[in-house]
Amino acid sequence: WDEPILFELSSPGERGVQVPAPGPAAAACGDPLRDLPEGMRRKTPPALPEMAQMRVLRHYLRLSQENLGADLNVDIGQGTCTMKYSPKINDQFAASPKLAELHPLQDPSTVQGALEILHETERFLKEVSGLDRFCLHPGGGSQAILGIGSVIRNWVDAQGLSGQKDEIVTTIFSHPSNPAVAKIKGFKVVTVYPDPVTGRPDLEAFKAAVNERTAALLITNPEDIGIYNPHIREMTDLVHSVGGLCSYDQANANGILGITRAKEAGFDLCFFNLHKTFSSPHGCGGPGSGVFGVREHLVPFLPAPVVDKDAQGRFFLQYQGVDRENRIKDYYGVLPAIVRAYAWILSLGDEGLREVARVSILNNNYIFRKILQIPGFEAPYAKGEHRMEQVRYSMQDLMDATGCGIGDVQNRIFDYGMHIWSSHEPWLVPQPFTVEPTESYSVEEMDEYVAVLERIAREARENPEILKHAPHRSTIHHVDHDALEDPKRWAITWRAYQRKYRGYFEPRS
Amino acid sequence: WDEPILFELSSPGERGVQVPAPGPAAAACGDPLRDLPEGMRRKTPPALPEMAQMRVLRHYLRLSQENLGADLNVDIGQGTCTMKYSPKINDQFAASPKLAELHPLQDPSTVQGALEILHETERFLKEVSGLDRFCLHPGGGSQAILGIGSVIRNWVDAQGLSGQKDEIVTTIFSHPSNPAVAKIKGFKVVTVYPDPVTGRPDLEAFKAAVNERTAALLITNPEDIGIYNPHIREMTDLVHSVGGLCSYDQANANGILGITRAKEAGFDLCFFNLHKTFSSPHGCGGPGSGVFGVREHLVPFLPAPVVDKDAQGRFFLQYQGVDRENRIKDYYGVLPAIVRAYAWILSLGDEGLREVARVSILNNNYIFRKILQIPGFEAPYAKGEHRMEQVRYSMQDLMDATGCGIGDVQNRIFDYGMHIWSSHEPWLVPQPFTVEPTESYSVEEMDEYVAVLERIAREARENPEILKHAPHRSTIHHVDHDALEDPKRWAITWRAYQRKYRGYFEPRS
Amino acid sequence: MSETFVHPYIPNSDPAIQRRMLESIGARDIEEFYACIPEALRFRGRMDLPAPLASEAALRRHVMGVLDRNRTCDEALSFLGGGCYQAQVPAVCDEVNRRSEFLTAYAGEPYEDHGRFQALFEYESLMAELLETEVVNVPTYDGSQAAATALRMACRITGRDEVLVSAATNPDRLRVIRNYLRPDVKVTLFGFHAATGEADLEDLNRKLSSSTASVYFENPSFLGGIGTLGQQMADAAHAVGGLLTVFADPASLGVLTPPSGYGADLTCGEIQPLGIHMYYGGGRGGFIASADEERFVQEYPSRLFGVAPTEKGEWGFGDVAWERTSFAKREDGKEFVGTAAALWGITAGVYLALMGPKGMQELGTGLMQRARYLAKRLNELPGVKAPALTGTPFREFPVNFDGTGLSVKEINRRLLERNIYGGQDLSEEFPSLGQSALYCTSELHTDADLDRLASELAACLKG
Amino acid sequence: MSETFVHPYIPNSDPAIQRRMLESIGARDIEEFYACIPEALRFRGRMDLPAPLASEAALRRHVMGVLDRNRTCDEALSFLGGGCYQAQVPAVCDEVNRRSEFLTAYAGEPYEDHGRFQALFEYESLMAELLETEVVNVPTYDGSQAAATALRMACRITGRDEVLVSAATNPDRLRVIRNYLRPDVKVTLFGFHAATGEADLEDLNRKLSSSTASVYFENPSFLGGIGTLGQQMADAAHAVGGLLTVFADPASLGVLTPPSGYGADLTCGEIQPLGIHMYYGGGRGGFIASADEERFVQEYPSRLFGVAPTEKGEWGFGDVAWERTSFAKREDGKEFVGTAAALWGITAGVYLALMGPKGMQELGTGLMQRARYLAKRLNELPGVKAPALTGTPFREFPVNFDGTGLSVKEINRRLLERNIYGGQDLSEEFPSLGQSALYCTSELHTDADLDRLASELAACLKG
Repeated sequence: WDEPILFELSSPGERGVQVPAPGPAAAACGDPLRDLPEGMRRKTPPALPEMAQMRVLRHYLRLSQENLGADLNVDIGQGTCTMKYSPKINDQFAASPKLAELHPLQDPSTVQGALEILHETERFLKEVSGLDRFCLHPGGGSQAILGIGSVIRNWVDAQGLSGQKDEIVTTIFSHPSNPAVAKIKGFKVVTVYPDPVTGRPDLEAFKAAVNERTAALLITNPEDIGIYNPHIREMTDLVHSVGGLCSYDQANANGILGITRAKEAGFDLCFFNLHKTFSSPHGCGGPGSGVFGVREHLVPFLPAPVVDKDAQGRFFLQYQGVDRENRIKDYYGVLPAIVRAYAWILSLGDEGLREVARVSILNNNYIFRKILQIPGFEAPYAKGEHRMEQVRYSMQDLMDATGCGIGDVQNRIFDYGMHIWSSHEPWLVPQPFTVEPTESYSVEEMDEYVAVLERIAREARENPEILKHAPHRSTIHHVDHDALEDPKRWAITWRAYQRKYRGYFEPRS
Repeated sequence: WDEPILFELSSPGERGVQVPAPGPAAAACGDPLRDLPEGMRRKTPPALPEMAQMRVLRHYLRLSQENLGADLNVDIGQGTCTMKYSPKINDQFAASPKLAELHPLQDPSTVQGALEILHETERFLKEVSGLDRFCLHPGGGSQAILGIGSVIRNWVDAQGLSGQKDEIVTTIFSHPSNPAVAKIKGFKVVTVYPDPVTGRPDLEAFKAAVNERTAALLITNPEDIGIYNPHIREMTDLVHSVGGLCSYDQANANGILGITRAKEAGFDLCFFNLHKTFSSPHGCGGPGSGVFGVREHLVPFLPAPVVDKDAQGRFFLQYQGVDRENRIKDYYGVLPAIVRAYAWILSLGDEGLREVARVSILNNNYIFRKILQIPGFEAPYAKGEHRMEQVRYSMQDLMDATGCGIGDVQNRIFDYGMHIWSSHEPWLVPQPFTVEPTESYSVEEMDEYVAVLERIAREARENPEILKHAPHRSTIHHVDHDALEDPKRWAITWRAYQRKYRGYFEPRS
Repeated sequence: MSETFVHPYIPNSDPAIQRRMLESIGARDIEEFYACIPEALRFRGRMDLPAPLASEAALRRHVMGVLDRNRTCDEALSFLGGGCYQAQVPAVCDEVNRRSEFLTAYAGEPYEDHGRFQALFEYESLMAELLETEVVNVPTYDGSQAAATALRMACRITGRDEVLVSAATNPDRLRVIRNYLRPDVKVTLFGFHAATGEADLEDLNRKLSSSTASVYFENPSFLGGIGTLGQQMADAAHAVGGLLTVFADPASLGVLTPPSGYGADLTCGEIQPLGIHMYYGGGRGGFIASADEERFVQEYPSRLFGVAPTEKGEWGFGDVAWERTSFAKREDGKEFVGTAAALWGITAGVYLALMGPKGMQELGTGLMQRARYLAKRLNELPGVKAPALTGTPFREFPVNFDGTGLSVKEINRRLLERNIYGGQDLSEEFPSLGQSALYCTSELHTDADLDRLASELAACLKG
Repeated sequence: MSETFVHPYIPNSDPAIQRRMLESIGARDIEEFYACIPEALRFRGRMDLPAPLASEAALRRHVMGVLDRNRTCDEALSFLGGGCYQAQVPAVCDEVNRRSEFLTAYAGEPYEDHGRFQALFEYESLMAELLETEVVNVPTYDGSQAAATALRMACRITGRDEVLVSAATNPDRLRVIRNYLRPDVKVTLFGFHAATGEADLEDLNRKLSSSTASVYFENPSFLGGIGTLGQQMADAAHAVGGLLTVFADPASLGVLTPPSGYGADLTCGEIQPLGIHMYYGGGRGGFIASADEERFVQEYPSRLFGVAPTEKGEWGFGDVAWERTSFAKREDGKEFVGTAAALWGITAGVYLALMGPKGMQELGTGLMQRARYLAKRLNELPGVKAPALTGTPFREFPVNFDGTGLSVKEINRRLLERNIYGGQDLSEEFPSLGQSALYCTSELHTDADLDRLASELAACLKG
């Protein structure tokens, strides 16, 4: 499709939907705007487009087709964030008016179903992690880290240690939101780099980083390079020994469900992404759900409310024993994501969750061997070892040999209806990419993905120009990214575009 | 997408869905197949593919994208069958479990909502047509014609006229199912052709066709060429004068809703396609709904049951006063289509339905002028007159000038994301196509469609080879249609393909 | 429309737009376009329709309010069957058939609607594996239409004009068949044994003749029993030069021999159980299947999508033997073809792809086990005989209540008070069975559901 | 998993497939991959989870059963608001956000996810017209997060560390703001007039200083009134070198002047009313908007999608000023960014495209009319004061029940018995208002609904 921008489709006079009009009695109250001071009455109507319903629908349906969702392609090149299959039955639950049409302030007697889902999901998560209580409010993994950061902040303050404990230790292969949140919550960030051979956090550097100033450790394991760190318990013990807290980033816990838990590894806090490990879809970047848990001693710092059950088996919102002031989000959590995770766990049970972990590891080690056979691709660190649920690869060799790196492969792979992502910055691994097949993909699908990578690597050697001018079969051609970095040229809205340009990017001045 | 055939995706061991297992008590009844004679126990399991759920989903989502539904393109070249906008809110009604999970034999007290919808829809249709009673059972327009044919057959027989009244008169521009059904019901078909100047049925030929043998007239007006026949009342009067019945094919009544009705034109029967005139979508060729109505004197011949309301306002299935033996379909009608039509009529009311008719005519006359300006395209018959809701055009001139006809334009237009159809056979209008914009399209959309036609016509003159080798941007290239006509080569199922071929169409023998 | 009301479904309902269009056409007003309609034919009244619910929100509230007056099988416990079955509908089936692209596609060519052609070819192919045949049509309206058309096909193939139909046929389907075959084909019934529900072969043999185009029976029969005499009936029909047409429940074919395996020339049936919601009987689609022989293929009225090579080696698709259809030949085509039930065909294909061979086997086995268990439980009740016939039920069976002194009607009324939908009353259509009802199990039934029926029924019988 | 159970979600749960894969890898068993985990860290117990509902049909029955324990606002008559609104959700919004392609897309490049980029650019653009600003972000988690981030942006822009926040702010939002700004930004409240609900300018002026990064208020305020002092507050803030941040209800902006029109530098708010279901408070998204000035743009933590030219003249899209984000710079980026609420942004875009300028005008007018009518009806009841404040309500307003001798809690209990959800109890968070409740109208309310509340409430007050 060569679909115009919505505003170009406006045809004055058309309408997309009729607003339910007030009844005659209400309308007879007259024009309520008259009573407002002049300055508060909008003078010109908003310049929204005017379009009939079918045209609006067609526009968005066409745009929808111009996406490669996980439902449409073998979407295993999303770095650590490969989305697993989000079962369609769970979408039906999420779409149910029985969930959608609930107001958050309804009397608890009228929302027992919603409360049961929150309560049971929390119970399941406690089993998976071994921790004691969860907060289901956050709208994504980063907000879960914010929740954790707030708990740590408030805990430090409550101990009267705000002056002393002002550092947070993390690793370079932990998600960027860990250090970013630490900074918002007023901590200094100390980042530990990996041992160049094993890929695990450098133990000596870690020991040097931890001291009495350490408020907390925020760490992932296995990290986003897919290597499990067996010294994790020593690390959490060390942090505890200096009076700090330990938080486990389990956004992606795919490979270890039912295999190893936050509790046994000595963590005080952890979080999971329900959109990711527990199958809720990604929705172009949310709504997601990040849920974080704590051990007993931190429960008083957890955001209120949580859901409890009374002696009669009735569920209710509990504000006691948790922290009403530690609010990070409106209301009680992203129900459409939570109900999907709830249903997904129910469909699998203990044995099923373990099988998820086992197959995700099996799949990853299968594709790991295949990708390593592609000339120009390698996997730094921990040579000869199996991997956990993902692997960070490098195509630096390909870059050296052909001049084509991950950026070029990214542009080209869409021509094969696939996607690959370059991994989080900084590029400690040069020309990186991360593949994580999860448990959702079959052998044939993994083979298909590898075949495409192989073919592109061959193209890079034989005809690098194909990559340099890719994509060839997308809706659009190469985008001028410089325009997006220049304040004079960028246009974040159609309104700004119209001020800056006329026609097709003809500057007005 | 270059999507394989489903069977090629089978991976033994995978499963798409788990069947709900019988409870332990039921399972304890043992293997019920043991008691069957050997011959009735299936020996080898059906060779269905084995696929995980996500792969099945992805396969069908990809196939879905390889279609141009009315939601996706300016779909006004479907001949007389342009689908209007099917509002998405109505899809939500059709998807409601409150409608979907009803068994047809439930007690009437438990299906009052469904019965109300059937009853009210019938009431609306009576208003639109002026006739006295409707049957909502048929699953499409052709089955509605079958219903009408059955009423006519049974009426003739009931009059004791089976030997005498054995002819049905129709016109060549009426839908092919009219004569086809007439034949099934044991009548001889007499087809009237149009006057070459006016395009209306030749009145003299019509008079010659009608006589004492005439059981019924089956006719459309305006016919599929978009010209209204003002002599229709004389024609129905003539048929009545020889003791025959008159049936009005109103599958497409778009241009005349609230403007002119079957009753005033003297018809005894008529039918509407709810998927078409009343907005239900086409679903790749059904499920649709054809509803047919009769005047009082034919009610005893109408299929049972109809829906009536008792003195207490309760709806019930009425088997009295209609014909229980004249069954043409299981149960009571295609509810998902009927509820959409019901909701659509409710959203418009009397004034709205008239506006539908008015705008469909306005739109058609607008695009009519535009298309006539394209060199090589013309509209036979009734020169200088306005048209009703559609026009049958001819591109014979283009064919003569360039060698490219409707078949070539059909293959090419997809490259512009549009569709055009060559009209029903026989091609009385040479190199025909029929455009019907309905009320659903805006000026801009019609202009867009005309611009594409114009461009293709220009291509035909400047570079006919582009058309001859089209499509260029479809999923697939030119299909060898001969293979579909040869019993030795055709393959209607994968099973037949595998017997006849190996690999890619390599004959096995 | 009034100046102030522009309808979201009608872009050009804005008066200013209309004025511009009329100018472009050179017409005075819209009324001018209707000048061709004689005044006597103009309808100048108002259609007596409710005031429009112009806003979508008001429409939603009204229609949902109407739908709320239904109490669905999900909200009760239902044992109704008799040709329409409460069955699992995998969410992927809904997802696919609600896709805008499939929902609103129609008559595109094999290029722009490649997906529709492929999906329907795959449907045909999946059914073919279940049926062990090589030809399956694009769905017709419903199973009854499929049965009636299969019998007309048999008449054309054999050049004969009588069909012999089992008396254990679904009564409404029998009406469709009789009606569709009228006036030129004679429908003659042959009986079944009152004790077993199996066909009466003697009666059949008496009626077979050189006029017999086809013998027709349903397997399982309307009364739920699995017929075991298929091969004998095929042999008998073939012996007089006729065909055998069998109406089969596709849900049974994971475990039962398909009709082609015991001599059926034509198989037909209803695809509703394959992932299609009941819709108060409005979710239906029919299939017809046969061997890949030209004399059969040329007699199908339906569209048949076949696979064909393309210039560049892709899988291409198109209509096989188009010239047989009424689209091509009007009254000289085979019967007629039109919009029928294609989307349900695609849905049934999705269903079979999800189920696979194991799923269909488990489905069939599980239904038979439930039927057996339910019959056992009901038979324990005083005065109740279940099953009322000795044949092997597939998923449903008649239950006889003569010994209870109560009518089926009264029993069902009492069950309804307990939010249970009792079996279909057979007393009118099959008086020889006395006060009997057809009880049907579903793969959705748990042990608890079946036990609940037994205990509630026991309570009902007490009064 | 057991040999017989292959899960539909896990293709490779079949043991035979697993054996082949292990062979290909050269591993003995899957356990071998876990050898790196010390035994002390291995969890060898069982997670105490319910037995799996392996079949989709069983899962559906269970979950739908749980959901049936909810009684929704559709099934009752609700007057709850306070930041989450029961509103029309056009079906096209649902259709678009349930499309597989949007639902499951994620982090594709501007080429393969062109549609996602364009849809979000259009969302930004539509909001920009409503807000009369030139920059709008890709949605953040919710309005409260947007407010908190806007205030942190104001601090960075001004280099200051105190914000003055209206006391008529949503109390839970105020908690989010305080929490998010802790420890480095000081939050100071300024008051409102008890009679009118308008800001206390004197108090504000007293608190303004050279530390003031921003003044913040909500318009309409949490108590429902339309603030008319925006320009004065902007002038006051600007006079000390601070900014004005306003939290606005987008549903009001078809009729009310957008904050940028009375001097707001930053506008923020919640998009839930724009076509997003309430989801028990789980359907949320926040917006932040400003002028297109680099000092503002560089302080957004969110993604900002911009339009850019391509080699061949199409509309291309991409991230504007990527280097400011935590994705690019970790702790040196601006705050943090992650998966938030993009799909709701697309949905709100669809909503605004459907509504157009006229729809937004009618929406705002209709809500104000209903609020006015409801207040009039309730004020007629003995002992009831409605509205309890003299300002102009937009869609909600406090109702005071002090004169009835009943607590809001008791009144709401009685209304609930009549299947009415009474207004939010304000007595705890706003004790100065006595026994008051915040009553909210909706465009779904008809006259009959509003009259029904009045008459039922009258009955409740009688006892």
